[in-house]
Amino acid sequence: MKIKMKYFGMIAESLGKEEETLDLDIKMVSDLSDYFLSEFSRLEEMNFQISVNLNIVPAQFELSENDEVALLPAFAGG
Amino acid sequence: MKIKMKYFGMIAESLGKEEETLDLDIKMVSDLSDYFLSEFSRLEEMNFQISVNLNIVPAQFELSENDEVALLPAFAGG
Amino acid sequence: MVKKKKSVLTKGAISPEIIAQSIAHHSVGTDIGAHDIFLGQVRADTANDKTVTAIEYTAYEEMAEAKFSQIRESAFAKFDLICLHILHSLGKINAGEICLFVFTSSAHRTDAMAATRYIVEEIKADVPVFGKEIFDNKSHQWKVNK
Amino acid sequence: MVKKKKSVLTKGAISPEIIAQSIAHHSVGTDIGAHDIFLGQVRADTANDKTVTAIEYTAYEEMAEAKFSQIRESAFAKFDLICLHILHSLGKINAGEICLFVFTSSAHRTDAMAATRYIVEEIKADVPVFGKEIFDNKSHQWKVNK
Repeated sequence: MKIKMKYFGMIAESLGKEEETLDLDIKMVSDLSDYFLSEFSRLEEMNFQISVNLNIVPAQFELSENDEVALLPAFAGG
Repeated sequence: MKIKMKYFGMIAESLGKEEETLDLDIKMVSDLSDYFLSEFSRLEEMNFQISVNLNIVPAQFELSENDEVALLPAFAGG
Repeated sequence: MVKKKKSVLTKGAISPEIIAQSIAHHSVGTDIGAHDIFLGQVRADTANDKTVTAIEYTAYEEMAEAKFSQIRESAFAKFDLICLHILHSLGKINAGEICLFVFTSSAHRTDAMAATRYIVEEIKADVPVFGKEIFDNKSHQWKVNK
Repeated sequence: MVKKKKSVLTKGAISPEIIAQSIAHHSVGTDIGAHDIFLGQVRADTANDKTVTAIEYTAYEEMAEAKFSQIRESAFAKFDLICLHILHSLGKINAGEICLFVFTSSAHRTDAMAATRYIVEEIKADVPVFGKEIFDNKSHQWKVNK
């Protein structure tokens, strides 16, 4: 399924990109986490949350075609 | 004993003066309260505190010659 | 050591420009991470068909300044503050104008925020400032802090 | 009903003049008795002989604005507020400059003060803003809220 990925902060810096469209054979947010952790091992050292269509979601969240998914490192606003 | 009196806010307004020097045969702050309550009955309706030389004092406080004593109505700062 | 004498009581309303200048002066304080500002503004309260148009503030000035100094010292003792400024108006302050300015600065947010709150409560409770609420029909009543 | 779209994220530092203007605009709000303002300022923190000269802020802008809207609605639901304004900087903000402006107004002091505190904590915890601390030797590290 096609997913629009967005990367921010230290994750964007580490991956060397801010967005891309991925086509992955996955179902849950946990599958996506596993994919990234295996592809980009440096992610393991970073605390990150995942948002789907602007909301933080748990690992059990089910993804849909064309979801906008972001990998969000620690917040630093304020 | 001579006491420098100061009056503020609604008390000054009610007494029609802001300061005066009194010469009274008294010893304690409670004596001074009694004097004012008998002389100016309207004071009874007003909550007031008494300060001696810039500090709020209890009724048992002993007065000294030339003390600066103020009758302070409710505060309204801020 | 000469201690700089700061006067808190100030004649007339506190202007937004004074507040802006005060904030701007702190840009050199690069150990500051947080400012917290409380502003008291005169409300046009209505009671019995009369509306407050202004409050005329008076104070037992010498005692008030002494109390402000005590509050200041106690705030520095209780909270990890870098800067603290307080201004309180005297005289006639119109509805919509600002009569109290409390400005705290600290490295981290919790100190400034807790200090401002503490200082405002202390001022309301302990400082001999008196307020005459002036109504639109020229009558008045004396304000009492709650 | 058309809901006015307010943008919280703003390019560059927040100037004392903007803050003064914002305060001045509220003098017409004669039901307001209290304003509380929190300002976040970039600190020149030192770590390992390096000093922060600026923080470069980025955000997941669409999500951040949505979160700011939620915080805003929740603050109005929780506290008796008359006005609420929030600005957060994006881009490079130098040490000593202001990057966050939270401005609450209410009839009585406790609402404005409690609301500001609530809003600041919510922003720190929930809004996807990222900060790159830039050191005087041109190196950098990513800031993490505590």
